Amino acid sequence: MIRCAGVGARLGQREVLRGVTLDLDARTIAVIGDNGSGKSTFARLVAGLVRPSSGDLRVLGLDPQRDAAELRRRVALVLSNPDAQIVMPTVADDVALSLRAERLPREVRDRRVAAALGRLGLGELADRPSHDLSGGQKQLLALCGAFVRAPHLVVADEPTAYLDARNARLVADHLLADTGHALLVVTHDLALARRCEGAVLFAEGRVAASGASDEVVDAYAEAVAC
Amino acid sequence: MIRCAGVGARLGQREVLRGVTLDLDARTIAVIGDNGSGKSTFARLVAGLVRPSSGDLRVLGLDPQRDAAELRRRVALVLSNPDAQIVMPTVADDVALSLRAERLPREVRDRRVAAALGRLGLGELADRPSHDLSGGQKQLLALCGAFVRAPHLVVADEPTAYLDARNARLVADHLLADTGHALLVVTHDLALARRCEGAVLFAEGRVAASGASDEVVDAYAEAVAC
Amino acid sequence: MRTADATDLARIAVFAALIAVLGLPGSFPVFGGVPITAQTLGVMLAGAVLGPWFGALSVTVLLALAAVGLPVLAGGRGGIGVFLGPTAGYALGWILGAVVIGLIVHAGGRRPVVWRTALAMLAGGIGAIYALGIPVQSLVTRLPLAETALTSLVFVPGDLLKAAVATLVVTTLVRAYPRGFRREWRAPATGRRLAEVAVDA
Amino acid sequence: MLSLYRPGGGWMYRMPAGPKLACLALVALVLAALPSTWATVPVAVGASIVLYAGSSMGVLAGVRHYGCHAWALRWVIVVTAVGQLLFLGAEAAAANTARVAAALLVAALVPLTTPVAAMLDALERGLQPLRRVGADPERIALLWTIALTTIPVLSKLAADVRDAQRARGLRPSLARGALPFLVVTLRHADDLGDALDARGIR
Ligand SMILES: Nc1ncnc2c1ncn2[C@@H]1O[C@H](COP(=O)(O)OP(=O)(O)OP(=O)(O)O)[C@@H](O)[C@H]1O
Ligand SMILES: Nc1ncnc2c1ncn2[C@@H]1O[C@H](COP(=O)(O)OP(=O)(O)OP(=O)(O)O)[C@@H](O)[C@H]1O
Ligand SMILES: O=C(O)CCCC[C@@H]1SC[C@@H]2NC(=O)N[C@@H]21
Ligand SMILES: [Mg+2]
Ligand SMILES: [Mg+2]
Repeated sequence: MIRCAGVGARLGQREVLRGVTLDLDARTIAVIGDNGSGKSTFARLVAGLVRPSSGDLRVLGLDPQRDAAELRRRVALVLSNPDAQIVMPTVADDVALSLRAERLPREVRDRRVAAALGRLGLGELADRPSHDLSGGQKQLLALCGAFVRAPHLVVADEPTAYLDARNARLVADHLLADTGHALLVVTHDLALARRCEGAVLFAEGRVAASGASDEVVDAYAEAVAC
Repeated sequence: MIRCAGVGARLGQREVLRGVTLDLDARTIAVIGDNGSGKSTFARLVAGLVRPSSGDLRVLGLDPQRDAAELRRRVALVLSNPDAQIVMPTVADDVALSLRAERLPREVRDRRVAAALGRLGLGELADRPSHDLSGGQKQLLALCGAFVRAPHLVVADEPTAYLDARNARLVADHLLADTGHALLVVTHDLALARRCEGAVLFAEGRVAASGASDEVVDAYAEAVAC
Repeated sequence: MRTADATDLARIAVFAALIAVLGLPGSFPVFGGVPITAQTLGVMLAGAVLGPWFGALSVTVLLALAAVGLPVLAGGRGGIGVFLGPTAGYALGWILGAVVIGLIVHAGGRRPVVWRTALAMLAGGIGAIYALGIPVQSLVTRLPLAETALTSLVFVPGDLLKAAVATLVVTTLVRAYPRGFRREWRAPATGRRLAEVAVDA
Repeated sequence: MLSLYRPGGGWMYRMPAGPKLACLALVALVLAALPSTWATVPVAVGASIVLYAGSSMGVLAGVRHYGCHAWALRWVIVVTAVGQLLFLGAEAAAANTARVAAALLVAALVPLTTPVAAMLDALERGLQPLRRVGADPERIALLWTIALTTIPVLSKLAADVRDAQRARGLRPSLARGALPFLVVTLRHADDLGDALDARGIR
């Protein structure tokens, strides 16, 4: 799914990722690590928002820079700050915006929007002002804007940071559900990380471990505890 | 420590808290509940940032509105977003800002700033530009800006939301440490809530339960699970 | 004008920063560089959201930062040169513009509606700024007033676009995030308070 | 921190900020007042280059900075020159463009050779008299410190907004980005206000 060979990334003057070599094939993958270790940068790299400064990167077999348009169609990114992602004044309009690029006939579009809203339990909120929602509802709305495009891969950066236990589980369940998409989720919530099949541990811009999530998370939890 | 009798709060036109009656006396208290249940509003009420629309509120025996100046001296607030709490260009300057209102002689002020920085292990960073710090360090700096005023009560609203496991524990340890201050912490992290002595559960703007933290957290965890 | 509390203080400072960020290269993709700048959009938003006086104060804070030499104006410019050059009048006009916009948008304490907001952007965001900008530019460059006014037509398409964006954003904010204005409006003609309408919606 | 200051040494660096500002502003005004004749062109360009070269940052460095600043002003220069050429002819166009540009360039020496902190101090001192009319210079200084520290935060939020749109397959645009950017900005301001208030700053 994601293949990196010696990938590096710079932000400004800083080399934020160095020599990242990975071959990730699990359907659901957690990305964990300390603050500032480069997790978000890796997520943005995979979603094609950051250009590698070196090395070779393939996501779903595509080169994120060369096949940018195709990548956008297949990969959806959900950021941790839901306010930054909400563009339109009402819930349904905002979800519909994700489909704009596809130029669908109105009724097809409306049907897909309604289906996506229904799936995440937002059906009743369709006409509500989007910025009046609670933190959890906004996060669900952002996810909805991602899922409505039927992506092959969902990349989510700390999607549960603001959420109460119920909403966090709701969001995690939807992310992890096997409805035809793969998942790369950046998280500090080690319980969520364990629910993924694979995991990658970053430390100071390098890959410190990768493999089955239980092993990687155990290793990290142990390192943190001592 | 905190006493409410039928306290309500409105934000704009909305009645966000209703009939809150509580008598909290534990030294460390967790505030838990769903997104949008009114936790942050309650924290802001206690810190004197929101005026009750009805009822009677006492914090450390003070009326937060009438004795506002005295309350500011005794109560400190910590938020989850470190960028919103750091204002001055260097670490030491930022901590000193908290003492501005006290108009202390410079050397007294500098001594208190140095002591507070030392306590949180930031002594060596005193002259560093504050925006150069990592996320975890920034949150420690925000704590430092709270502790330097030797508050009687620290109110913290999701202080660990952005932090990795190590930093979250470090921040929680400092908040819970018995160095002469009481703590009211809003959190979605039920493990942190359990580390407090008492807990309050909010639901839709009302108090749904309060008492020993284990019992309240158990009740909430159970409600969430089903 | 009420006296500024801590939140007002924060909002005034944050809007000054917002205007600065709109001048950073790449912050948002907009036409050209200096002196055609997205910063006037920030000025329009400051006046409309903060109101006339806090809006003007916020613009003043930004210009003071520019004056001490911080590169907060479009194209990374700053320093007292800004107030000696041909664009000095426009920069000062931003302050007046914010006042005019705030006064019109919130006229009579009523809630902002599209036509009044659009009028405010045209009168304050364009009219007031040009009213100071063109004479000063003419004075500095020694190009007579009428000709200077003609050359400043190059700004008009961009400014109309920014006025349209500002109108859209402000009227959407009224519906989508009314608490962003931090004020309550007088009951509209229907007799219902806006906030109720917003909650019901 | 973002700044136009370029470290160096020499008389212009050592001059205190207030007097330096006054002197260079005076020079800039004199250049700006030159007549609209051919002779103005060499005088204005020459005087400004000499000031840069002689500001003791080193002749080469001085000329390089001169070039950089002139480039930063290119659009101001172009707009001025085109308008003048259209309406006033070559002589007035050359002279007026030269004297306007030279004044701007000379004024730009202030931020180039003065650290921002020194300028802020000078400004704060300049504000002291306002105390008598009831203004609080410290509060004003705090206002611009907050604005300054907020610029990088907002520019990160603007980047988040852009990323969110690109991730949804939309091309980022001012029209689409302005509302979310405004909302995240307002929420940031709310948090900042709470933090300030709680720290006893009102
Ligand atoms: N735009 C930028 N320019 C320069 N450095 C940056 C930029 N953005 C992030 N960094 C730095 O890059 C490093 C990695 O950042 P990144 O956001 O990827 O970390 P992270 O693992 O997501 O951390 P967190 O858990 O705190 O979200 C950090 O040290 C950060 O300070
Ligand atoms: N300034 C405001 N004006 C009007 N309503 C508001 C305002 N701030 C918050 N609210 C509303 O008040 C309710 C309680 O908000 P509050 O922030 O206290 O919840 P919370 O329990 O802290 O939620 P979370 O866990 O998501 O942080 C929410 O429904 C929210 O939408
Ligand atoms: O940065 C400065 O020195 C001030 C620039 C002023 C530019 C003016 S404001 C009105 C008009 N519209 C633009 O986009 N630019 C000009
Ligand atoms: Mg991150
Ligand atoms: Mg909250």
